[in-house]
This record gives sequence, C-alpha cells and structure tokens, in this order.
Amino acid sequence: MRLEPKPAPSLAVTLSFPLAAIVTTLVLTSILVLVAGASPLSVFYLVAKGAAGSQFALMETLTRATPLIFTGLAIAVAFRARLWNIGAEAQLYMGGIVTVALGTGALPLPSFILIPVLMIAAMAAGALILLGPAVLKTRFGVDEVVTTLLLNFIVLLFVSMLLDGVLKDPMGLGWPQSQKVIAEAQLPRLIQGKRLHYGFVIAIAAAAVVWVITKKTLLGYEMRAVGHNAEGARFVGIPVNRVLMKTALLSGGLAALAGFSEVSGLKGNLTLDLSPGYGYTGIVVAMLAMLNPLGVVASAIFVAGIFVGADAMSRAAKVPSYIADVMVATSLLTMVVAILLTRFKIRWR
Amino acid sequence: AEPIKVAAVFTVPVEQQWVSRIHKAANAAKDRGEIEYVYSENTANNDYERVMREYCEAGHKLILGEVFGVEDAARAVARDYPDVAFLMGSSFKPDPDLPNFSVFDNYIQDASYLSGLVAGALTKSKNIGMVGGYPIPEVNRLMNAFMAGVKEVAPDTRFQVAFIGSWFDPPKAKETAFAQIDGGADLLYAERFGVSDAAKEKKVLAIGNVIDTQADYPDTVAASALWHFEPTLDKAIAEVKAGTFKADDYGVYSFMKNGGCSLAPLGTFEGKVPGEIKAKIAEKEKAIKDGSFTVAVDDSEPKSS
Amino acid sequence: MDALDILFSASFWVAAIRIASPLIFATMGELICERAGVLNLGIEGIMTAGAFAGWFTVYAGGDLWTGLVVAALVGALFGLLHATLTVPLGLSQHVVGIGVTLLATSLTYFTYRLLLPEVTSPPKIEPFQPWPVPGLSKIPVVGEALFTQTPLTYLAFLSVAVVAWTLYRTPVGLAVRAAGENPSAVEAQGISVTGIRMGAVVAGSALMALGGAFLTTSAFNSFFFQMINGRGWICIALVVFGSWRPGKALIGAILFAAFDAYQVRLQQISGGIVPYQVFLMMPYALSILALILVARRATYPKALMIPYQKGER
Amino acid sequence: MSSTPVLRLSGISKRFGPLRANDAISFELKRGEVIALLGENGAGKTTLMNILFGHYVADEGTVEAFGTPLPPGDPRAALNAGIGMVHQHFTLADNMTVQENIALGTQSLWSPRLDRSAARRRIEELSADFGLAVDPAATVATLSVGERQRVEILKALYRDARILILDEPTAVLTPAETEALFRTLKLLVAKGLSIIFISHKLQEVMAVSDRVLVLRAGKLVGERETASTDRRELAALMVGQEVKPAEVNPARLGAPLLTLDRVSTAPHNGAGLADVSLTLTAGEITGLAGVSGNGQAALAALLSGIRRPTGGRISIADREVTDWSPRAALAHGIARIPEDRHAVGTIGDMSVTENVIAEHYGSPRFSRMGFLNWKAARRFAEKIIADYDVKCPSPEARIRLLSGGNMQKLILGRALDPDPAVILASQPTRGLDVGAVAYVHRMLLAARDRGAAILLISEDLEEILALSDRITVMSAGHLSAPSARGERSIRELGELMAGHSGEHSDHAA
Ligand SMILES: Nc1ncnc2c1ncn2[C@@H]1O[C@H](COP(=O)(O)OP(=O)(O)OP(=O)(O)O)[C@@H](O)[C@H]1O
Ligand SMILES: Nc1ncnc2c1ncn2[C@@H]1O[C@H](COP(=O)(O)OP(=O)(O)OP(=O)(O)O)[C@@H](O)[C@H]1O
Ligand SMILES: [Mg+2]
Ligand SMILES: [Mg+2]
Repeated sequence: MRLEPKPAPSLAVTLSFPLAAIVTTLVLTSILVLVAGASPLSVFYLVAKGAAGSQFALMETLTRATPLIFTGLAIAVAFRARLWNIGAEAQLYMGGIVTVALGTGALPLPSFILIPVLMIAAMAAGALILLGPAVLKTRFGVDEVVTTLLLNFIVLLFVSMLLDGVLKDPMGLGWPQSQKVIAEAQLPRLIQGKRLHYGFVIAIAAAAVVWVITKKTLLGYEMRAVGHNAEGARFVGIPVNRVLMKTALLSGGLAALAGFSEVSGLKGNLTLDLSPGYGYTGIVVAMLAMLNPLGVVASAIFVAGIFVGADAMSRAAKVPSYIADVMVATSLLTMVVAILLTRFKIRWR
Repeated sequence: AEPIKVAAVFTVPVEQQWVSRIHKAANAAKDRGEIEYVYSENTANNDYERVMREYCEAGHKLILGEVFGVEDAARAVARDYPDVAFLMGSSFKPDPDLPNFSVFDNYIQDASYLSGLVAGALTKSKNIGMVGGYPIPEVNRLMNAFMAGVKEVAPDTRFQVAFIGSWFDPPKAKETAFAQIDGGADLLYAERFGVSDAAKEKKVLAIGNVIDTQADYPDTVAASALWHFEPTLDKAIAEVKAGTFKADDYGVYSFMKNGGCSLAPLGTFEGKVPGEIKAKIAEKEKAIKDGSFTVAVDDSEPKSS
Repeated sequence: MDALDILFSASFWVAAIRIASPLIFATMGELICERAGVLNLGIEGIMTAGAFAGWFTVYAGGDLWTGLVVAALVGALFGLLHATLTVPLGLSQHVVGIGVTLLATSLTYFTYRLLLPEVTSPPKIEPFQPWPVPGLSKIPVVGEALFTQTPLTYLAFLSVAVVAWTLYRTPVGLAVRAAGENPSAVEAQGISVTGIRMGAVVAGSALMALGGAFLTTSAFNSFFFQMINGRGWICIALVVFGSWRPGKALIGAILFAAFDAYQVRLQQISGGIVPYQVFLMMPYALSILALILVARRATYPKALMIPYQKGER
Repeated sequence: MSSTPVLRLSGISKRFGPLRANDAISFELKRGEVIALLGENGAGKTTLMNILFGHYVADEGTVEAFGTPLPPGDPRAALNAGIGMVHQHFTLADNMTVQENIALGTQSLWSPRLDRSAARRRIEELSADFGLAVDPAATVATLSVGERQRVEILKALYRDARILILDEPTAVLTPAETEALFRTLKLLVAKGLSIIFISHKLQEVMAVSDRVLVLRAGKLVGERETASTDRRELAALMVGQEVKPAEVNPARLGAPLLTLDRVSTAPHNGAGLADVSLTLTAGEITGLAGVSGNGQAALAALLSGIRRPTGGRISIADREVTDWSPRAALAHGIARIPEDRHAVGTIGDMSVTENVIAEHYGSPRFSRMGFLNWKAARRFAEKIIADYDVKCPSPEARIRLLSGGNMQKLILGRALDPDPAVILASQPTRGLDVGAVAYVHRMLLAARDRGAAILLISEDLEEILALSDRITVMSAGHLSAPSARGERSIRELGELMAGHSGEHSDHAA
C-alpha cells in the first residue's frame, strides 16, 4: 500500500472526506447506542441539537472551545518548530495559579489595567514553566516529550499544595479551592445569563496574532525552518536555540492564557479540576488544524461541539455518558484519516 | 400520584462510596414508585452547570448532586429555574434568597465516633493507619470523630495519616495501607477503597466508612460507620410533593438521631469486641440520640501523631 | 522506623517490586514500539482497556490466565488500530496516540457501565495470590523482595528477558531495531517496514494491556475508573530513562517504584510537616533529574516518530 | 562470455505527477557484463534502478531476471532473484554493527536465534575474497564513507547476488577508495556477476564498463560499446551538446582577505584542526586536497561558523574576529557552499523561495520591523532561477523535489548573490553531471576573477588541479605548505595526502 499525493483537490473532494468522517462517526456511535439498548435513529439529531440546536447549546459549545483554542494554538506553535510540548496542561495551570494569585485582591487596579496585567503575568508563568524543558532540550539533549509530560503531574501536585496552603480559600471550608478573583479581574460575559465570556474573543484574537506571526514574521519563518531541519537552519545562520526558546515562551504563554481565561472568565477561582485535559486535547485540536492557527479555531469548535452534543445526546438517549468521549475520539481518528485522504490517494501496490 | 422527575448529577462514578449512598436511596425511591430517576455520573466540574441546565430544561423537578467545586454556578442555575427544587451536597449554608436550593452533607461523625470506640478496643499495637483521598471537611470530620472515639478508649494511640491525592486509586491506597502496616499499624481506617484489601492480605483489622463492606471482608472489617441518605432524600421528596420545598440545611438528616447514620452491626466481630465496649457503645449511642452527648464536628486536617 | 531503616526492610522492597510490576510490562510494551520507530501515546488507554478486559473476564467466570489472554488480545486490537493509522497511513503519532487513549478509555468506561449498570460498590474477583518461590524466597531481603510475589510479577520479569532476547538475539528483533534506526535499511533488505512496525506496535500494546491487567488481577481485585492514573505516561518516561534498553528500563521501573514506595513510607514518619504533595511529586521530579543525567549518553532510535513511506523522496 | 541476458527491462515508464522520470526504457544485461548508466542529474537513473529493485512500481513495463518476470514493487523478490543494490544514499542503520546490518533479513524472521558466528565467518570470508576489509563488530556510525560502501557491497554479496547495481558509488569516495572499489568489481565480474554502474565521472565509466547506456530526460538516448566510444561523445550524448571545460584566466592577486593563525578545533566528522595557519587571498582559488576525515570537515565547519576555534585566531580583512557563528561568518562576507546539500545546505520541506533567502532573511532586503517581505523574497528567487538556469516547477515548490544539480545551482546563487569577499566551496560538484560541473566551475572562476578569495575543498584531484591557483594538502589535521598551480605532480600530492611527508607549513609547536 502506498500513498500518492493528489494534484490540488477540488472543493467537493476537500469537503466530502471530512463529511464522510462525520457520517462514519455517527454510524459507529449509533451502533453503540443500539448496543446500549436505545434507539440509534435520532443520534444525529440529538448530537446536533445538543451542540448547536439552541442559543444555549451553541454558547456552551463555544465556551468549551475557548480553552481549546488557546491550548491548540500553544501546541500548533510548538509543533511547528518540532518542540514537542505535551505539557500544555501544566502551562494552563500555571496561568490559573498566577491569575488567582494576583487577581484576588493583591493588585487593586481597575479592570482595564488589571486584566491585561493578569494576562501578561499568566503568560509569563506558562512561558517559564515550558522554558525549563526547552533549556534541558537545547543544553542537555533531554527529550522534551517526557519532561513536559512529567511536569504536568508535578504542576498539578503543586496546585494541590497551593490550594491546601497559601492559595486556600479561607471561606472554602477546607475544600482545595482558591478564593474567587475580584470583580475587576473577571472577564465579562458576552451575553447576560450565558456562560460564554470575553475569553472567547481573546482566543480568536490570539489565533489571528499567531497566524500573523507564523505567516508574516521572521520568527514564524525561523520556527518553520527549525522545525523542518534544525541542522540546516543552524547552518544558514538561524539561531536555533534562541528560536526554540522564543517558541517555548510563546507556546507556554498561549497555553497559560487558557488557564487565565477559565479562571477569569468562567470559574472565578482555581480548583484541581480547572481543566479536564484541555492540554492534551489541544494536541488533537492543533493537529486536526494541521497546525494552522486559524484552523485551530475551527477544529476547537468542532471538538467542543462533538463533546457537548454527544454528552447531551447521552442524556436524551439515556445511554452512559461516556459515549461523549467515545464520539470525540472516533471523530478525531476518522477526521485525521479524512484529511489525509483529501491530499493523498491510497494505491494498493 | 405522578412520580416526581428526579435527576442526579455526580462528579464521580456511582460506585464511589459517598455517591453510592445517594444513588442507592434514589433507586429505592424509584423502586417504590415515588420518583422517576435519571443520573449523570463522572461529570467534570466544567460540565456541571451545563448538565444541570439540561436536566432543568428537560422538566425534572428535583435535582440532586454535589456542588463542592461549583457552588456559585449551581446557585445561578437555581436562580434561573425557580420552579425546580435543588438538593445539593455542599459545605455552605442555604440562602433564604434562593428558596429552591437546599444543601446536605455527610454529617456522620456520630457513627464514626462509635466506630472509633471499637477500634480503640481492638488495636493492640496502639497504632492506627488512616488513608484518605484529600483532606477536605467531609473526610477530616469523620477522621477526627473516629480519632476522638479511639482516644476515648485508648488515649495513647498513635495515628498514621496519609492522603493519596486521588479519590480513585485503590492500588495506591492499598500500597499506602501496606506502608502503614509496615509502620506498625494493626488496624486501618478504610476511608478509601483498597485499604481493607491491604488489611485482609496482611491479616490486620479495618474500620469501614460510609458503606458496610464486612460481607466482603468478614475477618477484617470490624465495624463500619454507615451513612443513610434515605432520611435526607425522603424528606426532600415529601417537601416537593407537598409543594413546600424551601431553602434548608438537610445536614441534620445525616445525624444519628435522625437515622442518617449508624454503626453497622458488628456481625462477625460480635464475639471479638469486649462486652464493656459494647456497653459503652450502646450508652453513647443512646446519649447521642437523646441529645445528651454531641460528637464535635471538627473539619481541620488530621495529622499523624 | 526512620528514613534509612525503611530502605533495608524487606517489606519495602516487596512493595517496590509489586508497584514496579505493571510498569515493567507497559514499559517493555512501549519500548518495543519505540524501538520500531513508533511513539505509542495510546499506552494510558490501552492499559485501561487491558485492566478492564482482564478483570471482567475473570469476573464473568473465566480463570485468571484466561483473563490475561483476553487483556492481551484487547490490547493488541487497540495496538492494531494505532498501527494501522500511524504506520501505513503515516498519521501523526501524537494525535493517533492521544486519540487511541481517549477511545480506549471511554469505550472501556462505556462498556463497564453497560455490563454493570447497577452496582453501588465495585464487584470483586479472587486475584492472583503471592506464590513464594520455594527456596529462593527464603533468602533474606532480596529473596523476599523478589520471590514472594504473585506469578504475574514473575511474568513481568520474564517479559524483560524475552524482550531483551528478542531484540538482540533474534532476526525479528534485529529487524525491529533497524526499523527504528533506518527504515530504508530494512526495506532494502527485503523486509516490509510496515509489517515490522505494525507487528511491534501490536505486540507492544498487548504487553501494555498486561500491565493494566496486573492492576486489576494482581495488585487489586476490582476495576475502577481512572485506575491507571498516569502510570502509562510514566512508562514513556521510563523508556527514555532506560535509553531504549530493556535492562536499563527495568532498573528505571524498579527505581521509580522504589521512590513511590519510599514516599508513602516517608509520609508516615514526617508527621504531616511536609505537605503530602511534596512526597507525591518526588518520583516525577527525580525522574526528570535522572533523565538529565542519562540524556547525554542516550542514543535514541533515529527514526522514532518519523513515518516511513516506501518510495518517498 | 555467455550471451544469455541475466536481466531484461522492457518498456519501463514512470511518471511523478506531470514529470516523466522514465519513458519506455528497455535494455538487457548479460552475464559477467558491466554496464555503465550515464545521464545528467535528474535524467532518471536512480528511478530506473529503484524500479528494477522494487522500491518503486513502474507505471508500465516489466523486469525479468534470469528469464522470470519480477513482481513489481517487491524488493524481497528482487533480492531473492539475486539482485543486489548499493543505493545512492546508503541504507545502513548507523547505530548498529556492520554484521547486524549485513545479516538483517537474511535469516527467516521467525527463527528463534540469530546465527551470529556463522554470519561473522561468512562476512570475513567475503571480505577476504573480494578485498572488502571491514570489521564486522564495528558500529556503522564510526565507519568512513568508503567502509560504509564496502558494507553495502558485502550486503549484496552475502545474499549471493548475481547482479549488482551501484548507484553513483564513487561520488563520495577518495581516489584510493575508488581504485579499491574497481579492483573489487573486477573480482566480482571474474566470478560471473553482472554489474550496473552509475556514475557522472566519464573516466571511471571508460575504465570499468563494457557497455554504456545514456539516459536523457527519462529516455534511453544512446547505447555504446565502451571500447568504441570516448569521453567527448558520451558527454555530448548526455547533455545533448558538447560540454566545454571551464576556461581558466591568469589570476590577479589582491589583498589577503581571511587569515587563520595557528587555529585548532575539536574533531568534527574526522580529525580536528591542529595549529593550522592559512591565508586566503583575493582573486585566488586555494585548493585543499586530502583524504576525507583528515580535518577538511573541521575546516569547513570552522569557516562556515558552525564551529568555534579552540585555539588560534581568525582575522578577516586584517581584523581579528572575536564572535564567531554562522551569522558572523555571513556578516563578514563569507559565502558558504556546504558539503551536504540535503542535510545542511537546504531545508528540504521548505520552498525554493524560503530557501534562497535563508542566509539573509533578516536583512532589510527581505524584512521590515520583524516582518518578512514575501514579494522581495519571491523576486529574488525568480532572479536566481533565471540567472542560474534552475529547472524547477515554481519558486513555491519544495526544494526537496529538485534534482541535485538544480539544488546546487540554487545554493550557489544564494551564496554568490551579493558578491562575497570569501567563498568556501566544500565538494561543490559532488554528484553533479558533467554539464552542471562545468557550470559550477565557471561560476567559481568568475567569482575569483571578480576578486573573491576562494577555498575549494574537494576529494576530486582533477577538480583541484583544474581550478586551484594554489594547492595545499590536509592530513591528520595539519596543512602542507602550499604549492603553486602545476608545481606538484599528482603523485607528489598523493603522497602528501597519504601523510608520507613531514612537510607541514605549521609553526613548530
Ligand atoms: N503532520 C505533522 N506532524 C508533525 N509536525 C508537522 C506536521 N506537519 C507539519 N509539521 C511541522 O510544522 C511545521 C510547519 O509545517 P508546514 O511546512 O506545513 O508549514 P506551512 O506550509 O506554513 O503550513 P500551512 O500549510 O498551514 O500553511 C514544520 O516544522 C513541520 O515540521
Ligand atoms: N519520489 C519522487 N517524487 C517526485 N519526483 C521524483 C521522485 N523521485 C524522483 N523524482 C524526480 O524524477 C526525476 C528523476 O530522478 P532520479 O533520481 O531518477 O535522477 P537521477 O538520474 O538519479 O539523478 P542524479 O544524477 O542527480 O542522481 C527527477 O526530476 C526527480 O526530481
Ligand atoms: Mg540518482
Ligand atoms: Mg546525484
């Protein structure tokens, strides 16, 4: 079996394969629903309704997409330079830590100053925690897949420690949770009474900025060169280690914004379950988008929509709610195959 | 009458001890035909509010759950659905401005205290191991009451306290228990799944918590402090039915005097617990029920001694 | 007991070896995959599926060994999925790995809930019992630590020997290593890179599943959600720590487990002065430290994470 | 010599997208025969051999070995039929031993044990029989290029190959190694093997082959008995016109532009530099001859800026440089043509445009305030493509898809663009066809005539002799005293290269 590149696929082809992926996912999910003893016929309808069938559903989908856009961008930036950052989860929590450390009254500033300050501080924290693995990679040749992965555990335990200690909410009755951030530190909701908040807007803006960086700037060029051939990049005078450092800072900072936005926009405080694996899902989001920053927005909304829709479907169809994750996983795997098939033809022999 | 539509939103699987008691009570009410019952388990706090809203939209009249990490969001939902009754596990107090939102918690310190009396009598090495998930009030409270019970009988007992940083890692809990046995413990307070298994393997004793596991460990689990959610739930169902549901603290329905907790029958250990202790248990139980003795509610983190 | 006594007690080493056992299986599994050039991030999910499949087989009436076989088969099946997507199709090993983890985990939970809808306490099975090796188990400390374990632990050690023998002493092992170093060398010698890599991922995934099954049929006796709790990710670190060599990875697994067993015991004697999280962090932090020390000397498989397409320019 | 064909290709065609890499090619190979396959870069030689060996599947046509057709796309079938191939880019696993590389795939995959002692014996036998000395226990990464090639040939012989395909085997060999290879080939032919030999070096083709096939743009355009043709005819067949060697004007020396004063470096792909002093003068080509691994790579790395000296001084235009990096080297006007155009010279998956601006992307020419000026970049790419006659689909094409010669032209264009003061040319014509070689030579001579100081590092003595105004020989990290054009004979140079003379220009340590 071999793959052959297709000459510039037509729009119909480009669209038909992802569509087929979604249909395949629905069919597979329907089978599971059938096995669970419920009617599979309405699965599609229920998923669509749950993901975007009402203003509420749509807002929920976008709310969930928000942190995924940030972590997806973080991964896209890093992977472009072949910096295998599996630690967006840790960076996200660092963002959360800083947001509550400074946002619970330590800085009595008006909102329009405080929020940018919090964002910058959060980014700095996330950047710093990824800088460690980046330095270890460039100076000592330590594999960053492993160090960033291990840091996820360490940072989560660190959060747990802070929530038992200095960041513990004195009014929290002993629960491992922080105080709420002050009103000035909160991102307003986009629509009154809905959960969607300005973090989403910031995420879109971040995607645009990252797009400009990767496509238009010297740094974007350098990152790509380093990603494709570090030795060659070094030869032509690109400061490879410095580029990796900058990439790490940008990537860690973006992931940290996810933590900032979840705390400041959605939860109000920091808990141990701030993220149900957004850092890992970010990898999926970024790769579905083929590392394109604007694509990240679309793929984050897609992944969030599948989850929210399938979760609602599980309740409506009365099947175990774990089917939502099954569906996310299936759609992810079928989708990457579909993307491949839009660009390559499979030749047997 | 029409059964009441009840929905529960749990942040952990229904096997988890704490939630299993709520689930059991709800299933019992369902079997009695009083309610229709659906639930979502293992719901992340991130999704909690959405799931609540979906249930409200779907026409459920009573929502059960545990909102320890999502207090504000849950109350916001309650505000948006004034016709739905909410009975939520929470460490906070009810708010009269939010008349449809009541709270409960597992105040079973009474039973834990009694189980401590048993433990104090049975430990020979005067060294007790305790393995917890996280040091939160719901856990600390029971551990402290248990320790108070032990000290009542055996004041010079040492305690080894460990938290494994997870609600769900029985192998880890088991390893931790092994370590405590290595450290001299001959009796374990089994706050987590896994601890009794270690006790069984190493032939030491265990005290159960929230649920009764003696059937699985007949030679190991000497006593258990049981939580009964039925009084709490039945009260709420009655209020909803009567249309009189209001903001209230249902915590008291977990108290022994209200039948919310009990010391499990000693069962296989009936003959092994000294008579004087049994008498003491009976005496304390009576005092608790008639209000002449109250077990202190102490939510601070227990430490090894 | 003080901090040093612990290290010389047999029960501590018994615990260390027991904690290491599932890690050993899964680490060997990951090592095979990576040696063939495929990073298998599906490990966490495959371990979950293996844990459930093995346990449920026994719960449904099968014997313990049948449970292991079923676990391995289920692992192999997810491995096949991973391999199909990453090897002939050459899809990103990161995405597929995370996708397989998510799929295996959620499918397992879904299946668990379907098969056991109304349980209020986790059902139990009769797990593997410790089986002291006659004679050897009587050796003080070392004998006790190594030879008073369950048969599954012995199997874990055996798996290291088998993996090491296969990689270094058999033609197929040679092909696996070469596929991870330079796939075109394999193709040029008339061996299908696709076949070798897929085979390695499938076999490795079966081993990972055994690691999962160890938790439910030996270390414990029932299945829980989130049971693997990051152990799979640890194994990925252990492979790197072991410089992709079975023997070194074994030592890594035992060291890691020893740290883990040690921190549990230290927690008991520290009297709660040090936050318990610090102890829990210890194994991870020390792993990073260890990686820094070994990194310079490690020679990783050159073609790791690089998909191979026949006839690609 | 028997006349039964051992191999027959009939009507082989292969397209890559719109490109016809092979177009209806047919020929036969006889027992004990050596066929040379000639053609420009990109003519389709490697493609044809890859089809024959089963790496690629032909769109049309069949391959027959010893009278039986080979299934397409199956290297194992080709191996079993007795075909062995030494690829243009070696297919060895670097971190494994010679023996492991050779034994790979020779035993049934499922046999329970590698038969290591038997393998070792057989390798030693073959080494002895065919003059292919190499230590079976050595790790491939530690071997020289010549040794690796011997391993590749051993791989084929170990499997009893009857037909051996060698794709540009001499491109990376030293003259001595090349001679050794030819001796081995003679032994093989004597044992009845048939050989297909690809090379761009016409004198080699004349020396070893019985018959010559010439490919041009995917078509078989000529077939000659070696005995009845000559280099000029073959060159003309290949290129479609006559190739004139570059003309050399007398040198007009200028000021010294770059001086190394007792510079030492750490080892780099072979020996490091030991107390090397060297001056590059404007308007002059300094040729550096030597057996590879003697420090040429270290010198190239040093001048490229990717390695820093561990001792001694570098001065450029009489000023000592303190900070040394690729960027510094570029800033000081050093143009670099690297030895390995795939690994470091280009970034294969980036476009032609992105590659040609790589050395100057940050200059005001291509950027403003941190943003790239893609328009200017593209204009520059188009200019180089036009000026250097680069064959490529578009400036947006991935550079990986270009043939070696075209890639080299782009690198040349990039390096020579703003008239550099100093040019470092490492193996600038390795693997290039005669036409491309002449082109590169002309460009280098033109740069010298404009006043650039050029250091030419090459293992091809003919090239050194043809271009250099001054020749120096490197051996074990030391430089010989330079000699002027024509001053030393090939033999004398050869002796210096072998390290037979204590004559070093270095100051006594
Ligand atoms: N599938 C992949 N897996 C891993 N890394 C990848 C993958 N695709 C691209 N990359 C990395 O991402 C970086 C940029 O990729 P690419 O060459 O596609 O950039 P681009 O052409 O600018 O992208 P786009 O198509 O979005 O414009 C490179 O460093 C490359 O190594
Ligand atoms: N896999 C491929 N995909 C696309 N184009 C290819 C591929 N392989 C070869 N080509 C193209 O086919 C043509 C013939 O290439 P080939 O490698 O056979 O040339 P060659 O005669 O061996 O050249 P050289 O002397 O440089 O080795 C070239 O234009 C090359 O770019
Ligand atoms: Mg070629
Ligand atoms: Mg070539």
